[in-house]
Amino acid sequence: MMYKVNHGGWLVMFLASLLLAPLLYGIINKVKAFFAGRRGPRLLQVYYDIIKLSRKAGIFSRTTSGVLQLAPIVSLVAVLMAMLFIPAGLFRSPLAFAGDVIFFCYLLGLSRMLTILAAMDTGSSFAGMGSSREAHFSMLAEAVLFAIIIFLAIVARSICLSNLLSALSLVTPGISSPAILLVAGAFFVVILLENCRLPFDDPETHLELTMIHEAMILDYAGPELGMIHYTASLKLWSFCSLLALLILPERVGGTLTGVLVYLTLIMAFAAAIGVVESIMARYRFLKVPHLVIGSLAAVLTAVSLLIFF
Amino acid sequence: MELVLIILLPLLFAVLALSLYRHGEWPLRLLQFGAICHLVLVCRVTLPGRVLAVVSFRGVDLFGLDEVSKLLLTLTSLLFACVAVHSARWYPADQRLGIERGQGPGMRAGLFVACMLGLLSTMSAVLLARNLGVLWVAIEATTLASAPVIIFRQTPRSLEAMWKYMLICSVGIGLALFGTLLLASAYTGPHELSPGLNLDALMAVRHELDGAWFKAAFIFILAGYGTKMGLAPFHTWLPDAHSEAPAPEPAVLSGALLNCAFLGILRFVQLAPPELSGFCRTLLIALGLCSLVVAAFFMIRQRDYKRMLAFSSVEHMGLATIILGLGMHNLAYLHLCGHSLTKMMLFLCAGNISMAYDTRAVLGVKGMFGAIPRTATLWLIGLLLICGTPPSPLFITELFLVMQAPLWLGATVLFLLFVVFCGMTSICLDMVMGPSPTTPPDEEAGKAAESLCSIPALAVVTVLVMGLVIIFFIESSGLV
Amino acid sequence: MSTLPEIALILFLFTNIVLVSSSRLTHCIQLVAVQGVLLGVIPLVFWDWQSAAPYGELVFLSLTNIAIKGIALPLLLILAVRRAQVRRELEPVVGYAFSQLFAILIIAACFAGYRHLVDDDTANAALLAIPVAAATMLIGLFIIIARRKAITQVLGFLVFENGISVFANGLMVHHGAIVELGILLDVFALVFIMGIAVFKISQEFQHIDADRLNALGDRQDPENSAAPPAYTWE
Amino acid sequence: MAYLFACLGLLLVGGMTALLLSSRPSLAMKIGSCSAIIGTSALLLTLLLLLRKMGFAASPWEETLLFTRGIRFAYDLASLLFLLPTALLGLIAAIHSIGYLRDHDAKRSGFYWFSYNLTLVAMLMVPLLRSAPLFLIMWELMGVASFALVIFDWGSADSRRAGWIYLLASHAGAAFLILMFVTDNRPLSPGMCWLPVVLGIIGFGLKAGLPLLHVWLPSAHPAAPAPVSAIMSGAMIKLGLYGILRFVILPGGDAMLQCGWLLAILGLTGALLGIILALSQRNIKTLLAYSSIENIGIMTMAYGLGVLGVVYKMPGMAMLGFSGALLHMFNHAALKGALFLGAGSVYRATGTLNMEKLGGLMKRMPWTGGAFAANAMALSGLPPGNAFLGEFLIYAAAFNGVINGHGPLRTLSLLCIITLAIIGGLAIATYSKVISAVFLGEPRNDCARKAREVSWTMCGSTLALLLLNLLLLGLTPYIMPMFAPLLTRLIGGTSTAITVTDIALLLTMPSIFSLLLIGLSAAAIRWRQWLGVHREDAEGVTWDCGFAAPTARMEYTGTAFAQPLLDAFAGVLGLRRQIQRPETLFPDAISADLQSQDLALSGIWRPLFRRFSSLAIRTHRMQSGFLHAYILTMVLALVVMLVWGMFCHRLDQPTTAAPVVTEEISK
Repeated sequence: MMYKVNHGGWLVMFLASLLLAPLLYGIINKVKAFFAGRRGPRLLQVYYDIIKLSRKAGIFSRTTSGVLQLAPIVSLVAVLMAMLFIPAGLFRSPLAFAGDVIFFCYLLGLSRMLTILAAMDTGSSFAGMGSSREAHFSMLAEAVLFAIIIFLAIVARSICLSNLLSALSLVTPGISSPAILLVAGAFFVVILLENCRLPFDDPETHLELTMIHEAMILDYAGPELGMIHYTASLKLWSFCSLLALLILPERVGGTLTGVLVYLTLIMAFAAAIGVVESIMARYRFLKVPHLVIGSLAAVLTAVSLLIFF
Repeated sequence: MELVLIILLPLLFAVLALSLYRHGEWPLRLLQFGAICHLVLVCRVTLPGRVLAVVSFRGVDLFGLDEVSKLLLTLTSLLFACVAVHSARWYPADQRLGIERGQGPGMRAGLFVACMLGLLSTMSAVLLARNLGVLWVAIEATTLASAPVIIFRQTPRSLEAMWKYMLICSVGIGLALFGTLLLASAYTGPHELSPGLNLDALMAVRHELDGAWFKAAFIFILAGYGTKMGLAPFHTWLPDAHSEAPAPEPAVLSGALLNCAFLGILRFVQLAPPELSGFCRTLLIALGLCSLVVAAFFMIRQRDYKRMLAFSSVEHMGLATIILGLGMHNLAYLHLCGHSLTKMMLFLCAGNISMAYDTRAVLGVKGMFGAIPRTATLWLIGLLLICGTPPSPLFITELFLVMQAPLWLGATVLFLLFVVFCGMTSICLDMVMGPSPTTPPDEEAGKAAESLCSIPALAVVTVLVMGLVIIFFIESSGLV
Repeated sequence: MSTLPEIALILFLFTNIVLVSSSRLTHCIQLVAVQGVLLGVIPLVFWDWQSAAPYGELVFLSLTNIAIKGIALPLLLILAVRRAQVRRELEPVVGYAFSQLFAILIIAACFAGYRHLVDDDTANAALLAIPVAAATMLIGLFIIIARRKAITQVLGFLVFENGISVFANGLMVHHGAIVELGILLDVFALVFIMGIAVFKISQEFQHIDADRLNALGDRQDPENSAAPPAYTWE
Repeated sequence: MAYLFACLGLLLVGGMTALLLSSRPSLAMKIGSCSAIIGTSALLLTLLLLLRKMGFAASPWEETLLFTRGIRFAYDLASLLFLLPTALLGLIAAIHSIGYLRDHDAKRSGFYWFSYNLTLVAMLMVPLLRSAPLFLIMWELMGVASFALVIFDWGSADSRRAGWIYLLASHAGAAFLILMFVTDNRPLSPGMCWLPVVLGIIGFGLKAGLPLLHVWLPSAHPAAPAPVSAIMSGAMIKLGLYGILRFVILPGGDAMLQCGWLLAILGLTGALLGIILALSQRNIKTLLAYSSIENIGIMTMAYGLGVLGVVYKMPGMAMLGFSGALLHMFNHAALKGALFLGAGSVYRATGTLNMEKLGGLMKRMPWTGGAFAANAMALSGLPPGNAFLGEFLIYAAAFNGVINGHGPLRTLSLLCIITLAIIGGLAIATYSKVISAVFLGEPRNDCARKAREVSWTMCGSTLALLLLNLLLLGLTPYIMPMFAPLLTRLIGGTSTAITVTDIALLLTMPSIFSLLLIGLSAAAIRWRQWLGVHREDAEGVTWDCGFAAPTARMEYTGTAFAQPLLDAFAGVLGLRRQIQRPETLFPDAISADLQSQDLALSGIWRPLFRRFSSLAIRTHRMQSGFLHAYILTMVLALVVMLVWGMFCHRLDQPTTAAPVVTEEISK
């Protein structure tokens, strides 16, 4: 039932994920370009951006107090710490403890709150608009996330992230597979919402009125902007890896095959996000709560399926 | 003989005050001197050791002391002493302001003092009476003594108040007389042994009293003395009389006179034969509840703060009757003491406020903290005490009332007390707080009102000390 | 039924009925005076002179009774009426005919109630006093309620008091001369002060209609209910 | 125990002398403040000593009774725990109010210190009294003393209404408690065993601020001076929960199932309602008051889970629930106290509490702003703050219910988890709204522009509380075992699978990681500053997408920030919009405003009171002024009594009637 305990393997995978995280954005942009019939930016474009930005000096607005400089750093540290608990590469994370899933979710909440505060500090109306929408949608996303955790907790009878994910896979006997599909689908919706992907928020738009996440980081420049992009990619990577671990059983052949399958699955999810973005247009802001509450309903049905059958 | 002296001394001073009609300040000094002499006499008489023989004349034993009358007598004379000292300083200030405001100087000092001292002597007669007939005569005399003071300033409203007071009280007390006579004829034993209204004799023979006659007598007594005490269906004179009378008079009326009427009913409850005690209980509780309901409903959005205090007296008399109905005599006496002192303080404060703001309407008085801070704090503290917040003994009596009463009665009493609390606090807070006063009291009247705060402050301190002492002895005392 | 006490009681009852129906004020006052005298006579009539009990006290009391209730009070009332320049005419709230009917009803009810309560049929005169007293009291109260003038209310109160004392005298319930004297003095003082009050009211109001004396009260008459409530809750 | 009374005595004496010297304000201020500070600090010391003696002792539940002249004082671990926040906040608020009072209404400091000390003494006595009459007396004395503080600035009309509603609520609460004590010591039919529980919950709920009973809280706290509302929010409403713990949960009885369910559901709705209404507020202190209601809701839910854990024989859940509630109580006391003191400093610096008029205070008041922001983030339950540890335990209790529970308990715990998640999200929105509207961005009004940092006593106290929160974050795993005797007593003392040490272990990891988080981010910030020095960062104007000069009016105000969420919960809030649409091409003034109202107050209580008073006015006609009518009513009443007395009443046998109590107990 438990993931293999291989701290060395886990450390390697953790460092690998730090390195490979920006690659996901490259894959997404490449897939979108392929659908649009153009060649699109290079796969490693995000790496070049981050390296270039980290060499520049920062420019800060006069209206801001210290919060604008402080927020990107602390949210980066928060996301990094959150990733410590993810059982990367099907290895049990050495730092796992009972209740670390709650800690994980609230760390993401911390990074979100800091970005909101920094956005409001700039005093520009676009940043205010973005942060108020972010607060509204993330509150709904949090509810769905916790519903999913309840589902996993009932199966795994524990609230440690490593045990939760290992107890379940698409083919585990005794649990009706539609329930797992529902949970996975709802989790995919949460990924799209949390990482500001298309149906909920359009990262590449130039119209500030429609942005959420981009509007919040309008005022950053230099190393801060680089850190924010890196934090965003880390968040995307950790959510995709969670989804992958959710689907994969705790043992996939040997350790090496397990790691390879895990990484390809994450890349596949990035491609899937790219496909979804090229097919769908952005939802109107009033429609977004309906979809999220729909996914909450889906998870609750999955839970009731689990409990009563 | 001292008992007779207690009654005659105030009368003597009253006559003296009448004769000094013309000489301005003398009557007021007489009033103070008489009150203090009365207090000294009473203290001498009610010393724990002394046992006094019953004064009787031609078969009718007139005056005597027992536990209840000792307590109520000390309370009444203490209260009257406070009011006397207060009105000695209140009267000249009121006269000066009355002339300034064109309302006339009010009743002459001599007559005012005579009536007050007459009231004192008649009240002590009531408390000392050992014969139901003498009790009735004394209570009737209190009405006579207190009626003229109501028309202190001959305004149309005070005349009307006095007329109603006179008529309703006299009709009520007439019913009480009929009840007393019914009781006298309820004795069916041999003629020569007939108790003839003497209390001790009646107590001895109360088992042979005829049931039907006693029930009729008790009902008439309840109606009669209930009128004088302000129980619900018979309370209609109380708000008018107390709101129109000048400041010291309702303080004495509410403080002491209602207790005397309560004593009338108490005498009859003590006489009740055992099989009728259930009957008496239900009647007492019914009337008490009725007056609580009336007080609660009339307290909401009351326009005149003196009427508010009058209805609060109705409410507390109702509570005392319920406590008596539940059989807890000691608690009822404690309730009366607490209520009298606090109500006296509140009426004196109301007098000061009406002197400062020259109006009795609640809406006319605003921002008292700014204009007359000391009276305002006393007014607020007095109100909280009268509504039964802890440091006051009234909280303890209400608490034990609810603890002893059946659940439904406890719940309704608490609800009604809450309604009263809402009404009173909303009125009081309206007066005490709020922006700068709408009709700013002229500086001079405000200062006069502030200077008269000493007696109410003393009363508040005594009530608080009484409450604290009771809290300390709550466990060991027999109350629980 | 022909013994002297019954006659006195019946006469007493009769004065009540006439009082209710009379329309002139002075006539009413004279009737109350007659009632006072009768009240004084009743104990003398009820006392069986044969027994050797000391009757000095009794005679003294009935004489003072007659003096106060028969003579002093009516004179005082007539003085008050003349000083208050009140019109002789009584405007009753309840019509004369109806008040007579009501008085008879009261008397009937009292006798029926008495018969129901006390079922011994010794028809001695003493027990007759109870229904007469009850009837007089109720008629007294009726006069207070049904008449407009303040003076008639004082009269009603006097009749009410007479009813009570006829009960005491009728049942020969003696509870000490001091007490009876006290009661008499109290009633006298009360009516005396009421007379002064009526005089003061007539000076102040130029009328003595009790029902127009209704300024005091709690009713929030609708037209000024627009006045803001005691606390501005909103 | 003797020290306890020495401190209380000192407080009382200090208060009295301050009142007597109120004619000389400066002297009264000195005496009052130092008596309060010395009294509370000495009290804090004695409490810590007592706790150390009683808390860690392995011995089970310990209770010492002390007889003083007919009054029975009894203290045990539960009362000591609930004394701590009062003493702590009393000390810090006293320091804060020195600065708060000095420059403004200093002339009435005598009255202030008297009622301040009296409130503290009453709050400290309540947990020590156990017998019904004395407890009730101290309970209402506490209400009255704090009422005197609520109407401290008696000038404004809304402080009058706030004072009135507050007084009514405390009086009604006492009435329900009297009924509770009455039904307690009276043999009840088995069907009615839930009555004392419900009465107790209503009575104590009125003081704690459970839903529908919270109506007085949002108006009373802003009206009171800031240090007082800090004590009221931090410690006084907790005494409501103490009452529930002491008089409803500890005695047990067979109505515990209903009690558990009632507490859980009330807590749930209270928390949700509280945070939604907090989001819609415009005044800082009202927002903080509603957030107190939310936190009280969370604690009541935790108590509910604990009780259900005991009833359904799940010691794990029970232990987690109760310890979560207690821990959350401590954290909330420290955090909410700091926030209210911060709001007080803002009020003294700018003169207004309306968030729409403030902004940009972080640059002008760095210390107060920094402390307020840190405390607010901690209170929203995010990791580096200590409130996260309390919520962590409550989550664990709920998850325990989901995993091990079955049937209705499982659905309830599921509902609890989802609600807690939503509340977490809303809390983030609320507190970011407060911080951004007050401290960040451009000052929207010249009173905010001219704000200066307040005196050291005021911002020092908020910083002290921030330090305490960090301390609590680190030391919680070591303090937890102190609750051991109380928790074992609550669980029913059975040999539990999960002991307090397990909970301490459960908490070590999150607290270590939180400290690690703080350390790492501090290091990162240091590195970024070092980096910035070498590359001389430049300054510019906020990116304005091309419009000429960005002004403060273009900023997102607090209401605008909360508008999407408020629309989502419009039903609960009873929103009223005033939108002034532009009619002409070049409109002179357009505005859009969003007003929310507390539906419990305006929807239920106010119509109820209005209808009752109109009914009362109708009965006023009875006192019509007609003498004839009065006498007629008297005669009718007499006749009714006679008919009942003579005809309907049957002579009851002497045995049934209670013996006539006529013997004279000498007074």
